[in-house]
Amino acid sequence: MNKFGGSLGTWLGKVLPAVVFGALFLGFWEWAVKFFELKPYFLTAPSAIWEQFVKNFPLIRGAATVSGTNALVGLVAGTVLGVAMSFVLSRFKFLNQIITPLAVALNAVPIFVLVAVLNNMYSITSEVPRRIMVALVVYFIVLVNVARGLTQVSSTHVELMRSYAASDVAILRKVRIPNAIPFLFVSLKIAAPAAVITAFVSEYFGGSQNGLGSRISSNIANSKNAAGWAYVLGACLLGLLFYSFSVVMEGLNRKGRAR
Amino acid sequence: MIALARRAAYRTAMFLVALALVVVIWETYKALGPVDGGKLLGVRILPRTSEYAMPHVWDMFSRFGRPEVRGSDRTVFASVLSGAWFSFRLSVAGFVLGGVIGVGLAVVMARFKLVQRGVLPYLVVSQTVPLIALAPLVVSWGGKLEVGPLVWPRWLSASVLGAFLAFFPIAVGTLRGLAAAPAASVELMQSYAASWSKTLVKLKFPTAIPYMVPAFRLGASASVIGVVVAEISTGLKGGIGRLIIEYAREATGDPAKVYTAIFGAAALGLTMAGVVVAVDVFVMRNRPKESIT
Amino acid sequence: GGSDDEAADDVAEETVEESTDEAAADTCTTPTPVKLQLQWFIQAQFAGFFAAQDQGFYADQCLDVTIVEGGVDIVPQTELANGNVDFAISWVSKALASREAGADIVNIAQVFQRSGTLQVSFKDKNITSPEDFAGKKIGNWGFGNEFEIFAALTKAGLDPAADVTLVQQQFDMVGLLSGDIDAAEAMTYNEYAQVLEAVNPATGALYTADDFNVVSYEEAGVGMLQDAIWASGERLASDAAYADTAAKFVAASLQGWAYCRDNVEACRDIVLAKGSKLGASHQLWQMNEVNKLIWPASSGVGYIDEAAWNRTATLSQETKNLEGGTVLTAAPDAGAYTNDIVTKALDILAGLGVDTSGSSYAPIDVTLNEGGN
Amino acid sequence: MSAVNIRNVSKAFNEGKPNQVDALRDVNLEVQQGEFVSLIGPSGCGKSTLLRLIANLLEPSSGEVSVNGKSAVQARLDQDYGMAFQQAGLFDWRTVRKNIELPLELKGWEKPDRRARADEMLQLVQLPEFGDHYPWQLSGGMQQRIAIARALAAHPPLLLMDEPFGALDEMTREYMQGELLRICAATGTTVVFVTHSIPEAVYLSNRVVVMSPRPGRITKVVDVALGADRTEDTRNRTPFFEAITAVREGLRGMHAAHVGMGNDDR
Amino acid sequence: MSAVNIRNVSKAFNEGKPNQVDALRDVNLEVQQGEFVSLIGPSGCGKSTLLRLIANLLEPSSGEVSVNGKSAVQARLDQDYGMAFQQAGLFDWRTVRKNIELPLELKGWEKPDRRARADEMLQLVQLPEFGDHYPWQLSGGMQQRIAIARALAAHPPLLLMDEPFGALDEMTREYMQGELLRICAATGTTVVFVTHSIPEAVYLSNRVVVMSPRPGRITKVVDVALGADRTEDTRNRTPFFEAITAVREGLRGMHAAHVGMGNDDR
Ligand SMILES: Nc1ncnc2c1ncn2[C@@H]1O[C@H](COP(=O)(O)OP(=O)(O)OP(=O)(O)O)[C@@H](O)[C@H]1O
Ligand SMILES: Nc1ncnc2c1ncn2[C@@H]1O[C@H](COP(=O)(O)OP(=O)(O)OP(=O)(O)O)[C@@H](O)[C@H]1O
Ligand SMILES: [Mg+2]
Ligand SMILES: [Mg+2]
Repeated sequence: MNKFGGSLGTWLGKVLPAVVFGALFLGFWEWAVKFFELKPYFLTAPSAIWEQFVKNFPLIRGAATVSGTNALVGLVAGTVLGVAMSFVLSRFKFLNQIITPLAVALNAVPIFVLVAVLNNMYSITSEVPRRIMVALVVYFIVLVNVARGLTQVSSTHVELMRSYAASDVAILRKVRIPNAIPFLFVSLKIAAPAAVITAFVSEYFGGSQNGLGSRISSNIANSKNAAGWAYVLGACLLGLLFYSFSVVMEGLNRKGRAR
Repeated sequence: MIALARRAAYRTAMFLVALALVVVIWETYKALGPVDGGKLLGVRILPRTSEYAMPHVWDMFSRFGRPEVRGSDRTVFASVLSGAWFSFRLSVAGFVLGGVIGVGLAVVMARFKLVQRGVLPYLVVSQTVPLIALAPLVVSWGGKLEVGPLVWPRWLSASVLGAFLAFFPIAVGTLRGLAAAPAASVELMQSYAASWSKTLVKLKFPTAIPYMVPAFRLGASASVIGVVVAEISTGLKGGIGRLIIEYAREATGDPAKVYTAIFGAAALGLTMAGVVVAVDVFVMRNRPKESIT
Repeated sequence: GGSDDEAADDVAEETVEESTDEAAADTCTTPTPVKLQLQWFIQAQFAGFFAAQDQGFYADQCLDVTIVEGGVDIVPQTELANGNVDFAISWVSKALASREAGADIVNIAQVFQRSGTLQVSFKDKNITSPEDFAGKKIGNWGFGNEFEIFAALTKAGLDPAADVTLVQQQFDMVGLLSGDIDAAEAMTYNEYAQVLEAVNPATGALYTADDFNVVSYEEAGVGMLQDAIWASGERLASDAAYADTAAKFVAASLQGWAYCRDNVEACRDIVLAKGSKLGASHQLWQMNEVNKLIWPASSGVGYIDEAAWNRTATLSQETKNLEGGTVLTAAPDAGAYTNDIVTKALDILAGLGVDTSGSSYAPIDVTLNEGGN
Repeated sequence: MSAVNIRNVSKAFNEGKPNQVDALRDVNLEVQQGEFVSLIGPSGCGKSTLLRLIANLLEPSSGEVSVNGKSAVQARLDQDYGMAFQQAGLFDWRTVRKNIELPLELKGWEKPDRRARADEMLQLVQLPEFGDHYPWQLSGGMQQRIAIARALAAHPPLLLMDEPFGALDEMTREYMQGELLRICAATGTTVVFVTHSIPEAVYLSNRVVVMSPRPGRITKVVDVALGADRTEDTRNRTPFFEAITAVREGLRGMHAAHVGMGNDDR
Repeated sequence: MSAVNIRNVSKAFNEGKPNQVDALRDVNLEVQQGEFVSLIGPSGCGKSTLLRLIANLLEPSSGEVSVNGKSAVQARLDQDYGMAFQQAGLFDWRTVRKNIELPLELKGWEKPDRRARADEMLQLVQLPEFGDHYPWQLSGGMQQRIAIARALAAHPPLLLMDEPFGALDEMTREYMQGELLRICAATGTTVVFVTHSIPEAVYLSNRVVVMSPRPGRITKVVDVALGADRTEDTRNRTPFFEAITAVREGLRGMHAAHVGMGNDDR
């Protein structure tokens, strides 16, 4: 009982400031819109956005499903590819030396400009370019992290395995892979929100008009700001969903592990 | 120093090899791949090889030498270069702005746990707001700002959007870094009866630097992305983002040309990252190698 | 209001034209600063304004005009309503939507009398009327430029959300040429030209008009009014100087358009000199096609035709988009447009001896080169 | 006036919560000026806590701590003590000299004065030529000497050390012990020293305080009769071995019980 | 047949390069079956290198190493030895039991056999109830015992230990020393043990091998006449102190020179 009370207290202590801050922020926003009589084409009140969100919920959910599916497919594909590639790279030093600088370079580049190119490669009516785009972004994040996890193993562990006359495969299975798993989850935490954002940005260059990104720009272009921001709210929720999912995954993985 | 130069040279060489490899793969696929791409279960998973989809690499590079519009003596190369330079300056401005905001936020959050708990979740949320929704707002509001003779120059909107993307990794990285000072060092400062600000300057910032550097690197590329998107979005003229969209409009007639702008964007991103790395090497020159991650 | 220190503004500066006309200097000591917001990048679509600037028509009216380019996400009428600019160019339906959202803006001159929107498709797709859109992949640009398509679909008894696949086009026409899109949205003066500037891989020569079917929304009876000059309603009502400036601005702008009607190639060169990245033949084509949308103007250039206005307003209320919404929920109020300003402007122009109806206008023939060069 | 006076001090962490830890209970200890006192005891018995109480990095739950006749807070604000930890804890981004100067900087000393004092300290720890090196260019033993130099830089009358030699190998450690004795003798500094090593405690101290855990208490105080002048040979003399045996006996009983419970701390 | 036989072994790292390090030169050492031999010497003198040569984790530059009458390679492939390091080096993602089972898994043992042996080992190190815990739920001392259990799991005739108790506090350390002696006596295991602590080396060993650095050589071998049965009281007996003094003397000279050079290693 006591313990429950305590954990409830700390939970409240953690969440309450965020709730209070959020409420204050929204309150100020609402007040500012009212007080300065800001016109809806300029800035809409949170209440109007919420109204639109509720009203258009089925549409928003539909659009979020499309963008979310793109993000999810890209996330999964990018993760699988990234993990596979990091295995290959950790095995073949030379490839690593070639791929890593390329990965680092591509990471610094605003790769979303490739969407237009991918659209032309794969057809603009297809969701594939967007998914490839997401996968590409996720791939590099996962690759860099997991490769680090596979190589940064404790030298004591490796020596121990060698003292057992263990093969490279055994070392991979028993030392490197378990060691890389936390790195994978850390990378997912970065990659999950990045996947969602990339999915929106990819819609920016054209293609099917069924995702959140295209709905947002179309509504705002038509001065339907409240509706546009209702979709933005949907986008935030989708991003949060992905982020929370990765945090939960990491938490699950951390159970039964140190720190 | 010599070892450093040698390593840099080796890395450059490796990078060039990697690029060459990409070119070879591109051209090989273009030569051998199916013109209409490869489909699996009705979904095209292999790209098409038409001129529209995959122009020849030499076509892309040959465009650099051409005049931008017929009759003008300004080459595409000159345009791309000046566009990249323009966007570079905006990105630097955005990066600096984002850096100041990010570090400032991190310091406040490190100082007041309550602020951290209240604000941090919204920083995550803020990054999921698509730039396209924000761009018109920033432009409109910026246009309204007028302090005496100072008006809001239009490019500042792009830099602000760059800063919007850049501040987040910087704030998070710095926050982590500020918390990274070893307990013993913190106690040491306490034993000197050092004030909070003294502790910040003499201990916390120096220990945070190894965490801040990768954060700044992320921030730098985020700032580039923000600026390029903002240029497209707000129609700001002179930068690489604008060039991308202008050349993209010509893709119907000249699919290779847009790649020159894409290469320009790549060079821009690399330059930004390079600047951060150079600053990193400079700042960390007196630190043990292991602490650089 | 507009600020007089654009010099501090690096970017805008490029579009500032110093007043060069000595004659104006006599009567005009401090020209009134004016900012005009375009809805897209510099191109011949806005040639009249650049010509007015270049030829000193604005200076003659004692105006110092700064022309601000648009961008993908810049909503010109919002910029106007926010007071960041003095006038804005916008399509009527989009601007009316902003007005309904509270933006106090008024159409003071309807530059384009006709709609220039087409739906272009390859001959073999057999798309010759909106009825043929059924089941097809229909390209559009989004950003509010798609309502004529929706209107045509609605008129043809099709549901935009279900009976066609809507695809947002990129900034190029590759989607059409690669066959990804069955019919692509195109402006007569721009994207249609792009298609005709591309090489047909089958023949090795440029595509020709014979390769395509074209559906014109103007001809289909769902044309909506496009480029118009918008001003701030509140300032028109309360600020006599602004109303005066508006008349002068419209007059000089229309004078610019008349100049471009008569000097097609000179206007192409003005636009090119302003830094448009599109090629010369493309710009010439565009100039010529834009002229066709303006001239002849039977009631005088810029005059807002009530019938066309009403059609646009009705379509805006009845046309459902993807989300089932309409552009407007109610009919626009009477204050949404006024012919007062343009009438004054036409008077000014009459005084200058400018032909404002272009009754003898005849388009020229333009040959497009590869890539528009 | 005693250098440190601890009267009936108790310290509990997380007081009143379910996870309360009684780190110290009813501890009394007086350290004379110039005395060298070692604290020894199993892990978790509250040695570090006691040191932190003296340093006023923690407040006692009850009881009083006075340092040099003032309250512990006042002593900290006056910087009456220097402190050194198991890890040298030097700042990697400062040169060795700037590390030593740190406490002086915070006291607001002028640059030339700081520099002079730092050089003096470098001399004292016999590393005069390393002032411009960075800490990571030095061996562990050298770093530890710099940390001691830093602790001594402001000439504090009291030195608090928490396992300062724990990370060194035995040979370097013995050497450092000799150095510490020499420096303290030269400056007349009082030292409170935490260690896990019995020979170390005995070799260095005038008194060895043996503590036991749960709750932390002082169970035994061993006087070491080795005189002021200690050399390498001291380690081979009978009083040395006798004191070692006495301390070990003090620790023995509690440790057996401790391990038997199967939850010895790290 | 001797358990370990090292003949004229030299080892240089980065041979032929400008940064060549002569880690060992002309080392000869023979360890008998059931013997407990400790290696002691200043940091960098090649103790770990010597142990790694025996374990065949390194190849000698010249000379020969044989283990149980076979080549070192063969001995490694046959897993004739178990190894334990300063860091317990347990796998955080495996339970304690699965950690102990690891070498057996790699030998291809069946699950029930592995389990039985792991339980036996847990009994041996007196932690039978911790099999299903994760390593990080254990104290440092307990982790170290698990690491020893892992090293012993396959009943190797030879145990190689590199400063296994370095991270423990002195009390726990002495307790672990007793345990190790008990386990080795029970199983008749030969041990080669690296340590920095003189009392530890003396307390545990039949022979203490003193090494000196640059290049690493054996400078002295001290026989410890304490008999097979060692208890806590052994530490208070004269032969214990004598052996300590002998080892210290063996180390003294080189250390003085070493520190005088101002570059003692960390
Ligand atoms: N900040 C704290 N919060 C809660 N408990 C604490 C805290 N600091 C110390 N303790 C507890 O107080 C007790 C004494 O800790 P202390 O660090 O003083 O022990 P110690 O004798 O220095 O041990 P060691 O030899 O391991 O350094 C321990 O049980 C420890 O877990
Ligand atoms: N892989 C290596 N490459 C180069 N030099 C090495 C390598 N391993 C060890 N050395 C060098 O060989 C020498 C002996 O090292 P070793 O680790 O055996 O010393 P040690 O006696 O175990 O020291 P410590 O007590 O610090 O563990 C040292 O000078 C060390 O720097
Ligand atoms: Mg402690
Ligand atoms: Mg070693």
